[in-house]
Amino acid sequence: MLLQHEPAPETIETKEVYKEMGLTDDEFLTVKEILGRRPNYTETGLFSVMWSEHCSYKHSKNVLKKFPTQGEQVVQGPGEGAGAVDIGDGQAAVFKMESHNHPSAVEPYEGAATGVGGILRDVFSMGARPVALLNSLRFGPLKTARDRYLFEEVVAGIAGYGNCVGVPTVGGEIQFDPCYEEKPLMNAMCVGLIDTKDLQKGLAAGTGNTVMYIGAGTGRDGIHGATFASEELSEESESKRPSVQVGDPFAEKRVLEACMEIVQEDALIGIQDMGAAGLTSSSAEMASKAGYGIEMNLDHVPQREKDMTAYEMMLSESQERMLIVVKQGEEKTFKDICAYWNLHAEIIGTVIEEPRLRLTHHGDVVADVPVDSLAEDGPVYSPEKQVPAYYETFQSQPTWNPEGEVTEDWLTSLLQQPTLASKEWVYDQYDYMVQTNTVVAPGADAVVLRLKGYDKGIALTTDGNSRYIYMDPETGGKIAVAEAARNIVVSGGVPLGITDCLNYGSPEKPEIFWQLDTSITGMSEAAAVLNTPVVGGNVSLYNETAAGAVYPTPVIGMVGKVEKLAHITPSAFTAAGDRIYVLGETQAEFEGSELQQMQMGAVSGRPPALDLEKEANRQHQLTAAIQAGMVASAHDVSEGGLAAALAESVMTTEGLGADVSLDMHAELLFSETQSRFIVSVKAEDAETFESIVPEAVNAGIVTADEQLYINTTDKALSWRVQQLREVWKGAIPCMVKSKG
Amino acid sequence: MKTVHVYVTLKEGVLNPEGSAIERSLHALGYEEVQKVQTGKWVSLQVEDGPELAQRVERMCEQLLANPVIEDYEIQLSDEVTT
Amino acid sequence: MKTVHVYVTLKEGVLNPEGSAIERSLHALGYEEVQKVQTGKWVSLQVEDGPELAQRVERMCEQLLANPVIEDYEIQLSDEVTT
Amino acid sequence: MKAAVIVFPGSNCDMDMQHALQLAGMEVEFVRHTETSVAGFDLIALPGGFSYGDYLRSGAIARFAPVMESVKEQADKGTLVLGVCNGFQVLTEAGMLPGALKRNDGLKFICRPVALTVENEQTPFTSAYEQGETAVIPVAHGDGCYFADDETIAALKANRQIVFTYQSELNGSKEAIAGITNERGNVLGMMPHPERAVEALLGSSDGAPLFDAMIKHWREAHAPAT
Ligand SMILES: Nc1ncnc2c1ncn2[C@@H]1O[C@H](COP(=O)(O)OP(=O)(O)O)[C@@H](O)[C@H]1O
Ligand SMILES: [Mg+2]
Repeated sequence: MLLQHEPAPETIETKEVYKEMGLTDDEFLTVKEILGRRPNYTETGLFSVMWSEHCSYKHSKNVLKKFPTQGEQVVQGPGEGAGAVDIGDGQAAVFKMESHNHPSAVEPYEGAATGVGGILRDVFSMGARPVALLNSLRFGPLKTARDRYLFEEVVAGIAGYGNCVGVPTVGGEIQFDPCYEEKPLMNAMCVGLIDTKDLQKGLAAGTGNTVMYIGAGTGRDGIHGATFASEELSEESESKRPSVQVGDPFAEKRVLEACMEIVQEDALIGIQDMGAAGLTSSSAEMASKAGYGIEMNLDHVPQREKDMTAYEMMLSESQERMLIVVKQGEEKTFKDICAYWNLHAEIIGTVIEEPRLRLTHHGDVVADVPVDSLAEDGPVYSPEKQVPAYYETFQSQPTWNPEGEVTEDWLTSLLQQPTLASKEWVYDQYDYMVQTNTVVAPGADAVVLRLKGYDKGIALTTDGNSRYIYMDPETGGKIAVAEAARNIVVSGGVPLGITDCLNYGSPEKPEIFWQLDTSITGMSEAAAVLNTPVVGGNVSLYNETAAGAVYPTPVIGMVGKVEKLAHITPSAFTAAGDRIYVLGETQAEFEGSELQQMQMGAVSGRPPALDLEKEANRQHQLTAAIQAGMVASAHDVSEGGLAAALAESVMTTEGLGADVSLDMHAELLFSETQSRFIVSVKAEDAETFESIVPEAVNAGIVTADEQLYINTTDKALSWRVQQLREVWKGAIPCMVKSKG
Repeated sequence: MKTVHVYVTLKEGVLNPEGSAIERSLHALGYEEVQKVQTGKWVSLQVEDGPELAQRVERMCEQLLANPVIEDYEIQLSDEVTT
Repeated sequence: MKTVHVYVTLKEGVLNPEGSAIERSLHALGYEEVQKVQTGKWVSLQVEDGPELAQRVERMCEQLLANPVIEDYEIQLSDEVTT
Repeated sequence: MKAAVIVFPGSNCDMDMQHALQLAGMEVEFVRHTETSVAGFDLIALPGGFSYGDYLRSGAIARFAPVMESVKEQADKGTLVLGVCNGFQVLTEAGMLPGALKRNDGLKFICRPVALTVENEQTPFTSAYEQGETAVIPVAHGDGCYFADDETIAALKANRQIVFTYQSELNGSKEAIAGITNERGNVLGMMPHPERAVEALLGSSDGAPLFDAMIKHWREAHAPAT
């Protein structure tokens, strides 16, 4: 019964069983060297998951070093479950983003749901109470039944899990592009709040202290999920289907509440969630970080299924589980808390002096390996990089300009492109109000939450335009960070820090590694200039199928502080008679734009340029104007250019319109030049506003007639706001319904 | 006309928190002897009989009625037709 | 030991939007001949056999497994027992 | 005025309810589902959430929680009971309110502010509204489609037990019912979340009169005899 059919150490080597488990020949040799013998099956499993891309970052570790991670606001940088930034009054915002792309491609509902579950645990295992969830999603353009299925189910999975746990899903972003067909991206972000002094760490310290397992039982689900996440999607992943995990948000809610009580106990030494590579990574990382070892008796692991082997228990990715280390003799306190919440709480091991992970099962030692070798000494690769041919072509080809005469239809058609269309169909399914802190709901540039009992709030956003990054990773990377910061700024916040999620194809392809490396350079530069250090993140590689890789898709999750609730600024116009200003000049930059995608069915050329100094300056000026109370509304100009931004400013409010005159050719309305804003200002504040933001150009007035008029040097364009709103709101529901 | 009944259950080994929740509350209600509670869906439909009925229904299950990644299904055909 | 299967459906006259949604999607997938799609839940459990088994299971249904305001249920007992 | 907020495993609007009750000026205590007595309170609130994961049916398992016996006893004695969202579902499952809450007819979860009509302002929960007044209060539910047979609906109407209705089609509820009371009028169940609409900062304070009305009711009951 024991070790049923497990290959012997010799067979593992001679039959190269380790390869199926994801280790390369060289990696296997290194393991042998470390152990001074052949690893057995369980040990091979431990190394294969811990040295998988997902857990070891073997292909990205070196390039991640470029990110700026310091700043006076940083409370916790990369290295723990989540990062944290200071938000004043001794409090910190704890946040992290993580991908669940591969599981969502295979089983979209459960894949997305467990993605939410995992990121929640990353945050509450730090002791912070989760206050917000966001997500960043990418799908094919909803033209096929499969795309629509993936889209509907991913959204339902996010809603199903988050709504049940009672953490509001307050925002995110969704983009659609043919490159995501069959390989959707699902990135989830969680933000929690904590009194900084209560911040917990995942440490297994103090010889003789007790290792306890908390939460739901362990089953065979998700075995090898971590290596699965590090391989390309292929026919073969179909046969790995049962390895998808299934979530139980009700268990998560109980684990969350139990943890909120547990972290208040002085006898708690360390706590970590069992995420990717479950029991293996949590135990090895906690011990390695603390400089100790752990001995575990797997007989005591709560098991949901019969006859589980050591290998299966160590590699299972069953959800809703945590590992804690507590002072010897104080176990009962924790058992009692878990008993109330109807959760397992079992003593499964002890902290030992020797820095080894030693496992016993049915009385036998089934694994005995140095913890650091698992957690720290994984291989690190510096893959080759090569500038892709498409990039060379893009850089040298003639400039693309829009085709045909500008008409009103250009805007109405753009507003129906799924990437620009209203996402109400999506967030209507998310409980974005639970916890009663959501001041600015989804639909604006950034979401804003108030903190009960304080005159302050936090602003949150996720951003990343992968078209720009594909066309020019360095510029695109800068834009991703700048756009996130812009969204925080226009909402009335001051950007504080970043968590990122880096979604790319296979790093073993030199062109893709170049995309990864170059885009990180761009993001790092922007993060440094805008003073938004990267305090955490996640890497998801191998997002490709036989049809090719996804666009390089780093996503920026940003947290900002809203210093006074009075600073909260809506993105839509607020009152007729207010003056409309445009901040930032417009160039003819149409490549990579939504318009180019719509007209050509693809993007090519050079994305809009970005001057970081100019960007920072404008953001600072705008913040100063907002904090002085001189701004009625502010919105950044992004996909779809000024035309789309103006439409959004009137569609998302009731009963208003705008009359705008711009000193430019009509087609420039669709240019996606960076670092631009639309601001509305009360007439009596105009003079002060202009003195704070001298660059701003008065372009028109907010009206009460529900019409949008835009006059350019060659065209007088007008739309009924109600009609714009209808096509914009109707687009996604219509695409989801269309079958066939 | 045939009536088709499709019974959909979670695959073995897939977590079924609903089953466990029901089991616990049955115990709490005093039915302590109840074990192995499982839950699933069923779908019934009426289709015209024809040579490839069984295969057609199987395809419906694969495509829509069940989620083959985590669910198993069983098909029963019967002649009784409700109106 | 007996295995009990309980089939729960919405009462007649209580709208079943899920059934209609499945019917529409089946039609859209090209199974135009499908009619009268109904859906329901089933719960299976194992109980020790005994004199009042049927009544006991009926009580479980009334108390917990079905909501008599909107749902009907049907009980099937069988001897096969899975382990 | 002292209020109890019942906490079931899976309740997730318990703290929101506490916050709203406190803002209205009540003293609030959480009472866990394992308690056997909820005596001595002037209001018992059953908050929203997903008690027991909403497994089987929303509210189906929660109604057997130990504390529910006492909730029923207190309701029978006339104590105010307010069930919001999942709390409403628990009250119907427990038979303390007629009817049942089914899956929304669109089969999707719906979260948005909706306009309600106050259909009966003569209850301890609504006396601070005007008859026919519009109140914008958010909903957030997947199983909010109210169903009762025709006879029950007729009785609800006859007794003026329908307290709130949706102004436009939302989830397939019969008669657009958003909230009802029991016959005696001291138990209110509603799908919309008044506790999410007590501060203008969050978009609406149209839920506040509901809390004010309960306090008014309590004051009147406890007014020194003159
Ligand atoms: N792209 C990144 N940028 C910055 N930090 C990163 C990035 N990817 C991972 N990290 C950091 O590395 C650590 C390990 O990440 P990860 O393995 O995803 O965490 P977990 O074990 O919770 O899944 C975390 O502290 C994370 O914030
Ligand atoms: Mg994690």
